[in-house]
Amino acid sequence: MSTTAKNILAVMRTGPYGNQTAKEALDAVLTAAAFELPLSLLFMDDGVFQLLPQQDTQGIGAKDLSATLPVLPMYDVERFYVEQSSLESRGINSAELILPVEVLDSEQVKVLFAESASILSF
Amino acid sequence: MSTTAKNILAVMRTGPYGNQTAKEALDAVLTAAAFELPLSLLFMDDGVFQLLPQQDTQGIGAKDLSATLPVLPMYDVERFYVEQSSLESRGINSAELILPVEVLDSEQVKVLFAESASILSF
Amino acid sequence: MKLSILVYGSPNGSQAAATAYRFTKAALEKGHEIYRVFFYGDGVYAASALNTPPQDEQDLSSLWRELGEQHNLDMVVCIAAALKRGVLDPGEAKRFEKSAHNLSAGFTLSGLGQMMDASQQSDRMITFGY
Amino acid sequence: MKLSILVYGSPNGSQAAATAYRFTKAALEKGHEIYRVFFYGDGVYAASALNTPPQDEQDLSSLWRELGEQHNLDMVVCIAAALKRGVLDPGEAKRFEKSAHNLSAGFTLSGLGQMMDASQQSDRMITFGY
Amino acid sequence: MILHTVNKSPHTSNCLQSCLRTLSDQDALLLIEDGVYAADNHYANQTEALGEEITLYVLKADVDARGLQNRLSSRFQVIDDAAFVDLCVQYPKTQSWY
Amino acid sequence: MILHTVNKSPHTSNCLQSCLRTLSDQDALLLIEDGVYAADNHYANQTEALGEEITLYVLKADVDARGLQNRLSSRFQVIDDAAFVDLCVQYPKTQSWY
Repeated sequence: MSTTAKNILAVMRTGPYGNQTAKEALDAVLTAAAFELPLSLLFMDDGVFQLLPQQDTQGIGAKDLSATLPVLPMYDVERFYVEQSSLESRGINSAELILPVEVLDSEQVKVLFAESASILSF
Repeated sequence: MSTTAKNILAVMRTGPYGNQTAKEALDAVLTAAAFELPLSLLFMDDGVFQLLPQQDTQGIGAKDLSATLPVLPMYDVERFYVEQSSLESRGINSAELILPVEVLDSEQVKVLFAESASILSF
Repeated sequence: MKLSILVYGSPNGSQAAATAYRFTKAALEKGHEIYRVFFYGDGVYAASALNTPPQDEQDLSSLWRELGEQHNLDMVVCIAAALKRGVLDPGEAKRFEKSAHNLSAGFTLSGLGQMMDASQQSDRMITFGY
Repeated sequence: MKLSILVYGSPNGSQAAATAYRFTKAALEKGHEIYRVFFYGDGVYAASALNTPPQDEQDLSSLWRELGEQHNLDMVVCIAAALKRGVLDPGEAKRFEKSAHNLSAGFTLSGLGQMMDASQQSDRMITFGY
Repeated sequence: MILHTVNKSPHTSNCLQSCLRTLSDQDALLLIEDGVYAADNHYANQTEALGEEITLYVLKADVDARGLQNRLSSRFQVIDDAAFVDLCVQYPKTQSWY
Repeated sequence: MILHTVNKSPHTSNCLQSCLRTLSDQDALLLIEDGVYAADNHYANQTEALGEEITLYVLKADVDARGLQNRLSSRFQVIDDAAFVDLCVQYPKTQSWY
């Protein structure tokens, strides 16, 4: 499916544990990776909280998403983008995140949306 | 149950149709009324939108909540409060609402909370 | 002290369903009496016996059922909320000529009067919204 | 044009489930082809055959089933999302030794690959979030 | 060219704010469900400040349900479900903010 | 005396704002679930401005899950589930903002 495949942008906007959205978005992303579809991930709004280190979910009885996210590069998913203003308003430094991300300003985010053939909105 | 009953404050914070919360909150309020429990309603945040006139729900296939709300006074529910800042930030005049409400400033809202024996949070 | 717990969140759509369970467990461990756990709104989905989470994920329905058995909890599911969401006991399944029933053991379908009764009879009532 | 619809909202927890239905119906009336309707997250609850709303409220499950029959729609429910939420077809009910199955006629359980396929094969894909 | 939909009230959610940060010229914005409260003329300062290249729509069924018929900013075009489908065809991609 | 709980992120929801408008002296505020993001020391200006009569708590399990252990404002006391129950007993009423 990958030779003439439409490139997909997955937009991750929710925190990791307030509901199952982040978890189910990641399941969808892993599926796209398994089908070898060209894929980019944009973390914005509370989605950037998915990338904080030191997550320890024992107390809430949920699976640790931050243990799964670093698996993505092994599936050849390598384009991780983070919206700058989402980081800034949350006081997060991109260097501390659990994935190697590229920080995009709002003009670059617009270009990213424009260049994607299909969008998965989470 | 009513003679020594705890008075209940029902806090209505959601718009009427984005989900079933407003509908199910109203069902709970009607039940409290049927049990003749002393009951006050506080509309705040998007809950004040429940009280706008001219609601016509045919197009969305939902029941018109604004047709049920005016029934409450017939069940002897008569204390309807609206938070002033919620009205102001939405540009709503209390005189246009479908129920006769008392507008409370934030100090009065605090007193209302303090004087209630039990709170139903919606 | 006599506590009642209101659960409005869907087990997957909101963390509130899991927090309500943890709170109830902690209250029991502290020796408090749980007067009632009342499931309303999408919270009623926790009472489906058909929920089949993967083995490495929390199974809230089973956890509630076990906690209920251990402590003889009164776990009431709002009947109106449950019917529209497809959580039926054998009686309602028969009445509406549905092909199956799925209310998990330990839960009871009943009316909103049980919520009002809890507000009157409990020393404390706490809501876990979605 | 070939359209696909993604539905994430619970039928009662979010108006999105109803909006998705209206959109699909309008698209069919305009003569478009619906390549697939894919139910994910709490959206899978629309596929329960046990949903029993009051007579004066919209019955989304029945509406989807009828629309599906009329237009031979491919209505796919994510199997992983459905299992954990207790929406089972006869095969899954048997496999997990559950007491009943409740997947409504017209819906099919399948994997997330069907979502990816829809993203590739459809001219347009639109998400109705919760 | 993207069709953006927003389905949450601007008073209770940040959806609209995030959408506005990413809107390009030639994009369109359609408010649906509780998103239509952002088209209320008592609130619409932000959307009214957008350039004219960005077309603004609001879904009729949701406006009517919420009693906003006479409260709408003139910057928004009121469209029915069929026109929603047309927009989805006209714009090659949609992004849903929820 | 009311125990207020907030379970939504202050970045995406107005829950905390509404709660703060109604907090009385002698009330307590407990952040749970996504509400704990409001105790992040990069964000907590508003809660830190509250009078000392209002006690601020944050639920440990949710702080740990989200990796906020070293990012918390010192104004907040971190409590476990058992202490959450104690608060519920100590305060005669709770109001849940969600």
